[in-house]
Amino acid sequence: MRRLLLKKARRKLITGSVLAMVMLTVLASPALAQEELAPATQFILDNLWVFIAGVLVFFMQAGFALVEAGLTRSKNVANIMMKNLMDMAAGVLAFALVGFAIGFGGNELLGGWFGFGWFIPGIEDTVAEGLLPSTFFFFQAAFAATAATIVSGAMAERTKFKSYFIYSFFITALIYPVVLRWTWGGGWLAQLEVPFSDFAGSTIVHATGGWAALMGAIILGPRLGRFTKDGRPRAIPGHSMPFVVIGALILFVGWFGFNPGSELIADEFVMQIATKTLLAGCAGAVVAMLTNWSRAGKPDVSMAANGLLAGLVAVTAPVGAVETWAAVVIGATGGLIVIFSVAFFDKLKIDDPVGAISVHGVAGTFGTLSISLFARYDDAFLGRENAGLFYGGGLGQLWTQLMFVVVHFLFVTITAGALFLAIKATLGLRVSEAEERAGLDVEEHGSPGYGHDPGLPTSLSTTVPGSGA
Amino acid sequence: MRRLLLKKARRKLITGSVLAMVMLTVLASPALAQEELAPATQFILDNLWVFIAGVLVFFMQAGFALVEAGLTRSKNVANIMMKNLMDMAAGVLAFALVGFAIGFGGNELLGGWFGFGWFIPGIEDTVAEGLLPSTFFFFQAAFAATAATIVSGAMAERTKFKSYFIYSFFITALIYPVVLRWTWGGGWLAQLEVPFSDFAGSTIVHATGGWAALMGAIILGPRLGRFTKDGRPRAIPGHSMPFVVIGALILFVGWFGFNPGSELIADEFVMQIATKTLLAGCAGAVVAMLTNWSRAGKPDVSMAANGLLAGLVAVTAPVGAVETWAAVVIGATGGLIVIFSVAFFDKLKIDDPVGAISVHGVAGTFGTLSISLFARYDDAFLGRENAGLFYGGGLGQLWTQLMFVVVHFLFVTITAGALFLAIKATLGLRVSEAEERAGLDVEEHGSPGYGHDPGLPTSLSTTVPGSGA
Amino acid sequence: MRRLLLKKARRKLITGSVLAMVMLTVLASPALAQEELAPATQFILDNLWVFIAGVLVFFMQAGFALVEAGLTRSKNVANIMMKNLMDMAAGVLAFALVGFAIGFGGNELLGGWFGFGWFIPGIEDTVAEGLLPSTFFFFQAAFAATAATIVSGAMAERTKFKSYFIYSFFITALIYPVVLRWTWGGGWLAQLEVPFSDFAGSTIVHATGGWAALMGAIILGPRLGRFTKDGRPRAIPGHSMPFVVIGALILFVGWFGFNPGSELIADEFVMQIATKTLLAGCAGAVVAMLTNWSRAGKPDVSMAANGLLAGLVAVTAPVGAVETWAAVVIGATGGLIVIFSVAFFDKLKIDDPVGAISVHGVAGTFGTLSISLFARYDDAFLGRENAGLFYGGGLGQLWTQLMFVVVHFLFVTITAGALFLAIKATLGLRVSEAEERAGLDVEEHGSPGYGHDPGLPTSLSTTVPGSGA
Amino acid sequence: MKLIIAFIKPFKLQEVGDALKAVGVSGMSVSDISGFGRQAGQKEVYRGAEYEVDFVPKVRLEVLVPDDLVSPVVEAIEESARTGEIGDGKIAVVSLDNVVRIRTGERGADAV
Amino acid sequence: MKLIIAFIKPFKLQEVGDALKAVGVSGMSVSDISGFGRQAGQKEVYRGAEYEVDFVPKVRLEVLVPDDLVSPVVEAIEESARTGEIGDGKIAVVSLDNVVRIRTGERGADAV
Amino acid sequence: MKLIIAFIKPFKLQEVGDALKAVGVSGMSVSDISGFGRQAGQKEVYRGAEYEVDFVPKVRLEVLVPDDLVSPVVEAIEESARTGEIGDGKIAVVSLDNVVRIRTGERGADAV
Ligand SMILES: Nc1ncnc2c1ncn2[C@@H]1O[C@H](COP(=O)(O)OP(=O)(O)O)[C@@H](O)[C@H]1O
Ligand SMILES: Nc1ncnc2c1ncn2[C@@H]1O[C@H](COP(=O)(O)OP(=O)(O)O)[C@@H](O)[C@H]1O
Ligand SMILES: Nc1ncnc2c1ncn2[C@@H]1O[C@H](COP(=O)(O)OP(=O)(O)O)[C@@H](O)[C@H]1O
Repeated sequence: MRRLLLKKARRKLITGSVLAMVMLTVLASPALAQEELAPATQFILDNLWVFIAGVLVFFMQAGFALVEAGLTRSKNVANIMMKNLMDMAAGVLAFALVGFAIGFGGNELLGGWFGFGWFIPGIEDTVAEGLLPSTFFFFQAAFAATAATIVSGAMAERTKFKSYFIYSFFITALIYPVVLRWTWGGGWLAQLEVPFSDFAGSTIVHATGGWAALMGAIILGPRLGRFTKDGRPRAIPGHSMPFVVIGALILFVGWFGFNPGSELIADEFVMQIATKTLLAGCAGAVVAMLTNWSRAGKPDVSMAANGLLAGLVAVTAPVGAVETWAAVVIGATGGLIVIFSVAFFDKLKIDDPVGAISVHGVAGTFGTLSISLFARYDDAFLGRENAGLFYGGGLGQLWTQLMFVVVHFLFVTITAGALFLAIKATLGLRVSEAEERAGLDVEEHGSPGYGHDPGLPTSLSTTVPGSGA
Repeated sequence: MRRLLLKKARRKLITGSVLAMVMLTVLASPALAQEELAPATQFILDNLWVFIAGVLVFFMQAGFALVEAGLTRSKNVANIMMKNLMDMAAGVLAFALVGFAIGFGGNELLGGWFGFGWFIPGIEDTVAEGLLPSTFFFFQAAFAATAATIVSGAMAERTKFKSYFIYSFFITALIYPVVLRWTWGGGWLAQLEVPFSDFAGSTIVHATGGWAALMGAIILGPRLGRFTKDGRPRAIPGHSMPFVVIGALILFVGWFGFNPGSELIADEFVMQIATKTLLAGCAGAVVAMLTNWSRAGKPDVSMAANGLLAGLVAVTAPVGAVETWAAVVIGATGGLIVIFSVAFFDKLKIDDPVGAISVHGVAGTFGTLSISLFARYDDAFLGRENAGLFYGGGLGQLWTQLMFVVVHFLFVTITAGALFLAIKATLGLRVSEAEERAGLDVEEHGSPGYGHDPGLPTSLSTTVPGSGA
Repeated sequence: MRRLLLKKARRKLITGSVLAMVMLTVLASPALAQEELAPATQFILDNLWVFIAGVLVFFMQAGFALVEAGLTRSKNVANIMMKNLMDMAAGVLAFALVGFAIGFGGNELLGGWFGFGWFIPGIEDTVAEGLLPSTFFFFQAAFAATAATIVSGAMAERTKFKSYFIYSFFITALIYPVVLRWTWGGGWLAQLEVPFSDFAGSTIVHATGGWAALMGAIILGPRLGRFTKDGRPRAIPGHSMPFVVIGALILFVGWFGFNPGSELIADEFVMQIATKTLLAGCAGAVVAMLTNWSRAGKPDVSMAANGLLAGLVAVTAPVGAVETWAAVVIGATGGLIVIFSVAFFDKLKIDDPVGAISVHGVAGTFGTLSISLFARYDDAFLGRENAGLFYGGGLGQLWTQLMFVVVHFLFVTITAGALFLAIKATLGLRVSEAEERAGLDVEEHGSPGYGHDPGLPTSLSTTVPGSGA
Repeated sequence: MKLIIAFIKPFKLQEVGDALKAVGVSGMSVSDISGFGRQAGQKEVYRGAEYEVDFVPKVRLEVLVPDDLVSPVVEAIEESARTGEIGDGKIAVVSLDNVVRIRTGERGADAV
Repeated sequence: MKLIIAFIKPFKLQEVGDALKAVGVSGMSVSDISGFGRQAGQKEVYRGAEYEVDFVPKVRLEVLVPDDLVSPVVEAIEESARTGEIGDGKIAVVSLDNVVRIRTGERGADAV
Repeated sequence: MKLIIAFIKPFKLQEVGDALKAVGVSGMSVSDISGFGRQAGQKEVYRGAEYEVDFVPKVRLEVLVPDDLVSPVVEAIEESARTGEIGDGKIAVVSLDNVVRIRTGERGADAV
């Protein structure tokens, strides 16, 4: 909201100056009569940058797919890959069809608490103040796909593909868009006396995925054998740590579109946001590794990767408002939190194979709250400098941020919970025991994710790593 | 051709205005005497954007390698990786040596139907109207490498490495460049009364690879055991669905360089092209998955990935000319086509392990034709608005597009076919039965793609997924 | 140094022109009173480009991880992944804490031979001539992480994680930064009568990693079984060629940030640097493959990948100064060198599982020297045109480059050697024989990199590639 | 001394293991095999084409037992491995000339 | 009742399987092994260095047969698995005390 | 003719192989198995949770020998495979009715 106003303002300056330039250049060369037709380079640069950032965010889909595949068993590897592929494909279409219009479209319902629209408003426009509809949709679609795909990890190895496919349509068509309208869409949370702040979506994107994942994991129940009869957690190691680490590194790279791109223009703050994102992620990885090391006696690879991601998620909201040193602190705290959060959900017997709830839900919520402590700059949401408690900003921002995360938690858990229960009551949400034991690849998709020549015993039909010729 | 003119035009405005600006700024500060040395920011932005797009297209090499490796057997995994690596390396050198000059160089032969030149013309220039030679070469080289690498998948698991290596040199040195000269090079297809349109290369790039792949697959014949004695197709499942899906996602990301980069300048259309590309790909994936699901009873992972790619290939030609809704329709149709096309080539006993012929040849040709129905905007090839049948553009464009794809099909199948037959007659094209059975990794490259400690039995020499310590 | 001066110069022009433009535009529209607040688009473009280049360089971390994992055994796959992840995370923090300030900070010690500072100087600034501190730090941090991560490959499969973790902190905190201060930091090597040239860091980055890797490999000694009792080398094949090739392709893509980004502004040379980088890499791959083919009888996949990287490393220093044809020659020579270098270190019984010493140390040093032969343009380090021997530049540059690489070799081997010996004397550097035999994944990190269900025998607990349901 | 070899359904392994412990046999050696028999391999579908997998994954058990434990062990395996459906597998009993425990050099019954 | 164990070349498996069917044996259990013997492992080359693979991949067959089928089965395997080149492998025949079909509890010949 | 089956620790394989050569046996067939026995599986930790691996990876040897070589071979394996620590494994000796070398059709002792 403010952000849009702000952009409008800057635009006017730019376009103004262009006009001025033209006036003068006209004199200089008659050939320039229609110079005003050529859009200002800064306008193109803004749009191009946000688009490139969107591409980086879409690349995160590969990162999620790898992390989730690596942390689950090989008999379900094709299924988890398929879920990541299709929740993006279906999610983007759903978001284009109605989601985007609900989130950012004009026609308001229930006094701005809800909206409605059809397809992407103004998608054919080639002139705009600020971002083109196509640029803005592209970037937002990438975010929507991210929110949707977070859930697949927590529900891995036991969810019916058909049911998951339907879920992913609804979350991007309805649930996530309503969150958008309330926030980045300029809705009530943006219109508060002390407006909310969530620069790049710790809560709006990540916690939406994280809390939906929480409901999914609860309603599904744990995987067979995940907890012993006497209730002790029993590890089910993931089948590929290289997938986990490469996936995490891809997500890390994608985050340099996710956060800096959320500046929504190409200006001098983009690079600072990137640096804060970088340092927060690295701090998260180091702290998570050391914490887990001291607790479990050995440095766990997948927890270090979770720590990197938790640091990145935590800094996603405050990155525009805090100083660089604070970003390090926030990222480190994210890395610390994720270790205890994973242990906590284990205790509750909520089976989240990849740690999605802890990384995206818990660390994301923490990051959103951290603004009320560390905010120093105006990130164009806060509307003021020094809003953080540590900078004398008082408690006002803390109340707003608290209300924001609580309302968001309730809205997402209730709607996503209802959605999963509805699917469970109709199509069913979980595969049969036999299917879960055999693996979802063969049962749900027809053939194993690591295929073999059907005419021969396994070992003869493929060169498994190490079996030679 | 037109595109070049167009760019020239825009350039003049820019440079003009810069000069004007300089004139004035000179007064303002004597230090600015040689301001005209500093090139216009828009000029840099245009070049930088096209270069970055080229980087994204080069990244597609990793995507192709993964998709092809995933859809073939592990005993040939190192071989398919090597082919993907070397067809790029050799292809780029071949394209630099003669290909680029043939496609875009000045000296014409046979009245513009052919051209010739040596190395990259003007590669050392640092001043240009529009794109620098280095920028344009970089981008075009990425496209040439794409056309070349498409073929390796269809010829996988049975082609001699040496023979493939030689093929890849010739297609990028001669065959593809001639197609370029006729089209983007401004040749006869661009000079027709009703000129052809192929914005980013559904036919020029993808179908060139696709049809060469068709000839390769036919001349090689199917893999041992691919068809039973009584001629029924027998599936040879690929060894890694995660490779397939991650590869497809990488290609998807690369396409945001492939299509929007083909605008060849940084302007307000880039982002619209990206959005149409996005929606077409997603529609292709969803439709392919649903079609295959309804036909085979289960949603196949690799067919969904093929659908994503088919949607992207289909929209590559029309993306500059059609409206957003039409891009969705075209992408969806691409996804539909690929399912039936794969089944069709199975029936013909043409063994294409990865579906390259269907994805790049068939869907690419469809996409090129779709322009004659859906074209609404001038994509700088059409030279007019509303060229599409549905917009009252008449049949003119349909005839041109038909002639274009037919001539292209004949040229590529004949030249590529001749090339493969020549190699077959001299070096031989296919490995021995024994080698095919043992796998190409050990026989062609000396050691298995999934290596093991030679002193120990397999199982003891490596921790295969799951074998613990 | 010169580079900075140069940039300053260009900047003045730009900012000057902006001011001028403002003066005029003010008259044209009162709304533009604070137009000077809006930074010049070129300034943003420079920073944005260098930041994007930095993102590409960070992506190289995934490439290194894959190449190193692929060339080692699966029982150590989680360990090598973890090392790559953590040397980046710890390295970036160490570089932020002191490294960057040592390399580029103001306060000099020992007459400029050393410097010191705390955290990132000026990181909160949003106005700058040339690059913002945040932009410059982000880009430099990506380079520091690269230098650090090169070492993990050569020390793979036998190094204690804790010891490696500590090493990676010190190299990015102290060793690499001192090299920076002497060179890009404007230190004594930049102030020589005939100043050094290393455009993008063949020596500064790659050889630093390569020579540190050399000391690590020597001090560790070879892996168990790498050499027979009678001293003949015994191959220990890597467990995944697909990892190797995909990793190499990711590095290849990242190099288009590494070299062109080192221009440190967005200008017309960026695209030429990219083209030279492309051709050098491709030439390296082709020549390495053919050389190895003729020597060993078969084209080795991992040597072809090494060749690609050697070509890229070799051209990294001269890319700004040489003509395009020379880049091809230099890349090809790099590919040739790597084959013989790998054989050479085998003879010396220095066990480098991935060829890091040859690719980064040897090819990097060659590339740095090649400048003195082929330099034609002023790359802003040379300070003159035609500095190369072949262009009549005389021997001056050769002496400087020789001194540069010799001093660098001595400094890195001595300091890195001391560091490794200190760690060896205290914590120990190498794991126990039993641990090395069992694999580092379980012993160092607690569970296998390719996990399995603990309750069942391997084969039943996971679908290994090919084992079906 | 006998060697009892059994081919069973993989997911029955844990039950069989428990049953063996119950009759006092703590040790066994397990490997996985591809079984061919009356039970047909399952139909799979890949890229739209159906195909038959000729073999069925099974687990192979080897249990060294003293003579007196043969029938209890055979019965224990029989009961714990039975599902009643085709594909349950086979048990074979082989006589041994001797058994050695490598660690101690014990021979015969003590070796198990 | 006998247990026939054979070590053969992997690519011969299908032929052997057909040959067994031909003599009326429908079932078998197959696993893959590493064979050491007269046949030398192949030379491979990696990163420019040649090396010898000590073992040769082989397939291990186990076939449970009633006594009367022993010689036909042995001959069937012999003929179908023979290439005449070194490395064709071995066949061993073991006497069994008993065989059980788990599903039905059948004993002896009926169990196969 | 006897078949000697041994379950040993994987890293002892090479030593055992050398010991066998020393007593004149050139051939063997090796597979890897999961061993259950007195030796407990190791503790591993994943994502902060400890867990026990029930089995221990072992190697299974099969050696076909003429009767006169039985005791030398058994002793050779015993000595070369022994570490003295729990988990060293077992050796079993099985009588064979017959052995065939597929390549030549040789029977009995000549076949080995
Ligand atoms: N003649 C045989 N020799 C060796 N193993 C056999 C034999 N027959 C069956 N088996 C093993 O027993 C398993 C089950 O046999 P099958 O005939 O499918 O069912 P059932 O034992 O219930 O009749 C097979 O998969 C195979 O592993
Ligand atoms: N003494 C033995 N004990 C067990 N298996 C053996 C023995 N000798 C050979 N084999 C098995 O038979 C296979 C072929 O034996 P080999 O000596 O190479 O050829 P051939 O049987 O034609 O003489 C070996 O790879 C191994 O699996
Ligand atoms: N009763 C048995 N039947 C079959 N194999 C056994 C038996 N007991 C032990 N083994 C094998 O021998 C290995 C070592 O046995 P274990 O009891 O652990 O040590 P030890 O043999 O030193 O007493 C086991 O891992 C298993 O493979």
